[in-house]
Amino acid sequence: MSGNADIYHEMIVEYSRHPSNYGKIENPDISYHDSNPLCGDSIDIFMKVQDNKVTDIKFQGRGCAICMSCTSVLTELVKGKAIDDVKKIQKDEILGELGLQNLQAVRIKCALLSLKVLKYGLYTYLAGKLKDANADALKAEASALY
Amino acid sequence: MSGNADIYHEMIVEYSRHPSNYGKIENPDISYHDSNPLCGDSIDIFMKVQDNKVTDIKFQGRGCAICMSCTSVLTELVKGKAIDDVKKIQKDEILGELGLQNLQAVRIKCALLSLKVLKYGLYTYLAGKLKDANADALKAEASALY
Amino acid sequence: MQTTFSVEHIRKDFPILQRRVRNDRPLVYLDNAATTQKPVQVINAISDFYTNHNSNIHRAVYALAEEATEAFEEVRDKVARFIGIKDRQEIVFVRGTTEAINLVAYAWGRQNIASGDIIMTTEYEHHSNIVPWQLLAKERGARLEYIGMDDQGTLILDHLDRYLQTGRVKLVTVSHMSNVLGTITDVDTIIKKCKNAGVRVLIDGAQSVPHMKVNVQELGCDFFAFSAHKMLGPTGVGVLWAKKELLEAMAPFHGGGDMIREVHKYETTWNDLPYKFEAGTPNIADVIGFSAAIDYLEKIGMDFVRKHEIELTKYALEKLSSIKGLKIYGTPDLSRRGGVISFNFADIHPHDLATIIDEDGVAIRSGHHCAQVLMERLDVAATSRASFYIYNTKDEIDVLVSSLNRAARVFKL
Amino acid sequence: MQTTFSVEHIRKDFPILQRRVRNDRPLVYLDNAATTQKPVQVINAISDFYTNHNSNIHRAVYALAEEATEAFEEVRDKVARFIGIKDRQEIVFVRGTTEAINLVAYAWGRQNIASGDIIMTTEYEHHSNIVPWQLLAKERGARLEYIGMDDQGTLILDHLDRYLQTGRVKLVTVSHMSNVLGTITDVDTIIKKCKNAGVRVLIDGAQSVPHMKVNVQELGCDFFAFSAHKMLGPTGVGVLWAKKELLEAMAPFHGGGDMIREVHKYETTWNDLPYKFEAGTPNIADVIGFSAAIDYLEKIGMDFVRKHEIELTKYALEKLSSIKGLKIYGTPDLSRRGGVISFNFADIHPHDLATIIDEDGVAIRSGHHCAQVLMERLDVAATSRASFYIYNTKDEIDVLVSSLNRAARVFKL
Ligand SMILES: Cc1ncc(COP(=O)(O)O)c(C=O)c1O
Ligand SMILES: Cc1ncc(COP(=O)(O)O)c(C=O)c1O
Repeated sequence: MSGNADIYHEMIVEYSRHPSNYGKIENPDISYHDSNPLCGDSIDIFMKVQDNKVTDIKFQGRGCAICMSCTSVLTELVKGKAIDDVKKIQKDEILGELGLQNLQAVRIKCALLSLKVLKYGLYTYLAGKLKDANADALKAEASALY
Repeated sequence: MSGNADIYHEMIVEYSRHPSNYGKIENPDISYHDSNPLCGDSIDIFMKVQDNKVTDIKFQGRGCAICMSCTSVLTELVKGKAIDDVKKIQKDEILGELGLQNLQAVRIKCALLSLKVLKYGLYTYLAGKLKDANADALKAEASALY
Repeated sequence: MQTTFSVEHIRKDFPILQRRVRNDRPLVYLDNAATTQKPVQVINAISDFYTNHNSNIHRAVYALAEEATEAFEEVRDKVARFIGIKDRQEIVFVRGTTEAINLVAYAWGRQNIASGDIIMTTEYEHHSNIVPWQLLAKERGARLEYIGMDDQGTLILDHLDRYLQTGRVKLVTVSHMSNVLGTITDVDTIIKKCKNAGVRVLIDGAQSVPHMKVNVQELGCDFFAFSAHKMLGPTGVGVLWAKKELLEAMAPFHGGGDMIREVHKYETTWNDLPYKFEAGTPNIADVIGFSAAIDYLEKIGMDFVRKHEIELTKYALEKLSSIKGLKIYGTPDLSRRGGVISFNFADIHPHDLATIIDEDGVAIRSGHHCAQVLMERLDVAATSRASFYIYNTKDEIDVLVSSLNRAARVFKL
Repeated sequence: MQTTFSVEHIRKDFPILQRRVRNDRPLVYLDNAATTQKPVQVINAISDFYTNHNSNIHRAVYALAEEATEAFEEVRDKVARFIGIKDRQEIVFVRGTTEAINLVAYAWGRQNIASGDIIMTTEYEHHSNIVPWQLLAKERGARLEYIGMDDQGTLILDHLDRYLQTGRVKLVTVSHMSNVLGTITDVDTIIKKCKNAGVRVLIDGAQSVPHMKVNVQELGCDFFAFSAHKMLGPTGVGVLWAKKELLEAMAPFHGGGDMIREVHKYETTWNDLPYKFEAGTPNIADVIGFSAAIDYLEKIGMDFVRKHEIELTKYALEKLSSIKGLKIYGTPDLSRRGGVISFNFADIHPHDLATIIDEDGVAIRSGHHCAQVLMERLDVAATSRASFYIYNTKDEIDVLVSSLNRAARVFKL
């Protein structure tokens, strides 16, 4: 039960007004949607994949500043990365980038919704299109996020 | 919340072992069954009616000493009476006869089950066979007993 | 009788209002539409039951069971009186409004809703009064339709008229007061229209019974539901009222102990009302705690409750309207709204707003308030909501306002 | 760890045990199978919640809501641990055993039981584990059949075998311990037989979890249900456990708040487990009170509980057997019975017996104990039942015995 006084620093406020990679990709290779049943935040992520690399990523949705900034940071991290590296992205990278390590429990879901959507999206792609037997680990990871 | 110390006097114990008018009547003019959902006590009352008089009454069933003695007293009261008089029998007559005026709330149902069965039985007979428009009062009385 | 109670006095009965939260700030609790705080009288009633009288009820003859049964059944009488109902057998204890509505959907709905029938609700309902009917409509091949609302949050009853004319509407189910907009529904008119059309009406009173005098008998609806925890009572208790003839004709809902008359291997008969709908050990202690909550409300009087809330709401609407960029939903007509104010503040997401003002000890709700259909209608993802009760003060509204001003600075508005 | 607790010490935690009843007699509470008394730790946990942390849960971000949500969800972990379950998402909070079983009957049963199917239960079930299946069987055109028992109250598993051979059995639902006879059901064998036959098993643990160590994961059943109020916890809380794959495949039961993911006018998606089955405001305070009950039982240890009850039961069986005309039901094998003794005393009706010994402060249950099918099997209208828990003593059994002797004099036996 830590305080939240320092959460809303400049960067977060900025991202909430001007999120990175906001928008839609036509004919994406991967697209996934999820929402947070508790607050109604909802995120769609779209990705283009070429040569096992995420060549483009965009997102759409409605969410709070925490959700928007974390999604922005996530998409920045993902863009241009090899899928194998994208698979490895952990929540601490995103939270750390934004100084949100001590976020209170009830807001952590806002922060991690997009990571969850990303991991489920990747899982669907790998398990479905590529019949990758190891994809299940991603699904488990995604569902364990919160 | 009165005590019950004096309930189980000789008369009640005696009735519980040797109830009055116990048994069945073949081809009764009135017969009715009910049970107490809380304790499982169950009573069937049978009556023969002639010239608007209850010429015979018998009962069968399982119940506690309170139930058995009250039913015994009730059948004794009813036997030979004109239906109009039977309709008027009130709970206090029965309870008074057995010294049960201060019976605790949860046991009152044991005491009054047979009166309830009697009144419903009469109601069914009067409303059904005789199309007696005033029978509804009996039904209301029966359902108000407890 | 002297009917002016001082809020100062009332506050003393609520120990939690002494709490300090976060950075040692005094708690300013403004989420009363979600659940209210409990006076010491209610807390003590529960403790006293467990300390002195605890027993299962209805079936045993020993002293404790007699005391517990008597205390429990007296609450049924009290509830009936409180909402103006004459027949105690029509009062069914459930967990809350949600269970009450589901009970009706299962036990009445599955018998009475057929393929092609229409169930009507409104755009500002709580999910509890939408989802059970979606489930029922799907099972029975029926349709769930909506009475729309205007931009001030008032229902457009023409929609109802139009659907009633189809002759296919079997049930109209509406909340007495919106938990988001505070709109007090014109249930009199709705019930009159439905009665004329021979259509059953369920009123979700979760937000009305706690905040104003309600006489259910006079309303003339068929079903009525509300929750104890929104009116000073414990969690885990709610009430379904329904007309006796309906309850009698309805199939049972849950099967189990207490709701039966005779159980045999292959056939079973049902207990009298209301027990037919109260299977299993009920939430005995909390029903008894609820009794103390009703006593408390009766002591201060529902007229005082309503008057106090109107005063607070008037004050809050004035103060909030003066904040630049703050948009308030619902009608400004105080005679037609309860003590609930939903708003959005510029482009600050309600979650962020709630988190920021929580730092100042202010507890408001943010999100969809279990009313996503309404959010879609308002075309917002979420709103912030402040909701008042008997212990709230104008000072607390001032704290809210200054905290909102701080949020504006954080978000550089 | 020192595992011997003194009952003297335990009794001090239960304020109600100081009560005097009727003619100023000390309370001798022997109706623990109906509901148990509550230690001060549980009473205080509930008071503390309302005094310091009360808030609705899950959806708000302010301090109180965070505290309440955390406290509530921790209980889920604790319950899972207590019954040996690994996945907290499989723990669904309900009102009690009755609601848990009805939930399965509605949400699983209506999807999985078809015309001609057979559901099997036993002759010694509580009505809660009979009536929901009668209702379901009637709705689906299925049959409810019974595993019989021998005169000592042990199930005749041949009956199960015979029905399993038909290939039509879809569910076997049995109580882990009979609330009348105390019989501990051989659930291991039943579950093994059912697993081999591909048949689902529900265990009614209302009488087992409070009185012995139960590891549900090891049992290998599909559904498991129990009530908090029978294990030192508050009324209004129970637990349904089910295998995740089953819960996931099941339709929701109640519709409403908290159980949804997204609600739209004409379509809705469901929340994750376990919330999909927890519609509406749950009984928050009492779930948190239940936590203190589990702590209490863990502190004294379930082995101590079982050992203490075996000792009391042994003593009581000896004493009661020596009373002329007193007939005891159930097995004399202490390893296969819990601390429940049902009996009849000559021709004294159990209600009369309970009333007479209540004068001496002794609280036992009389009646059908919500087991009328068993009463028919035993060919009695009712029985008397004494049932023990951690705070009962041999002295109390002596009071029971001398009170029974007084009853014999009253009835001139
Ligand atoms: C074996 C058994 N099953 C089910 C129940 C019902 O439990 P509850 O009344 O808490 O729903 C009980 C207790 O009454 C019981 O003993
Ligand atoms: C209008 C309305 N209906 C129904 C409910 C559901 O009540 P509960 O959660 O107590 O079942 C609520 C409160 O959450 C409400 O405000």
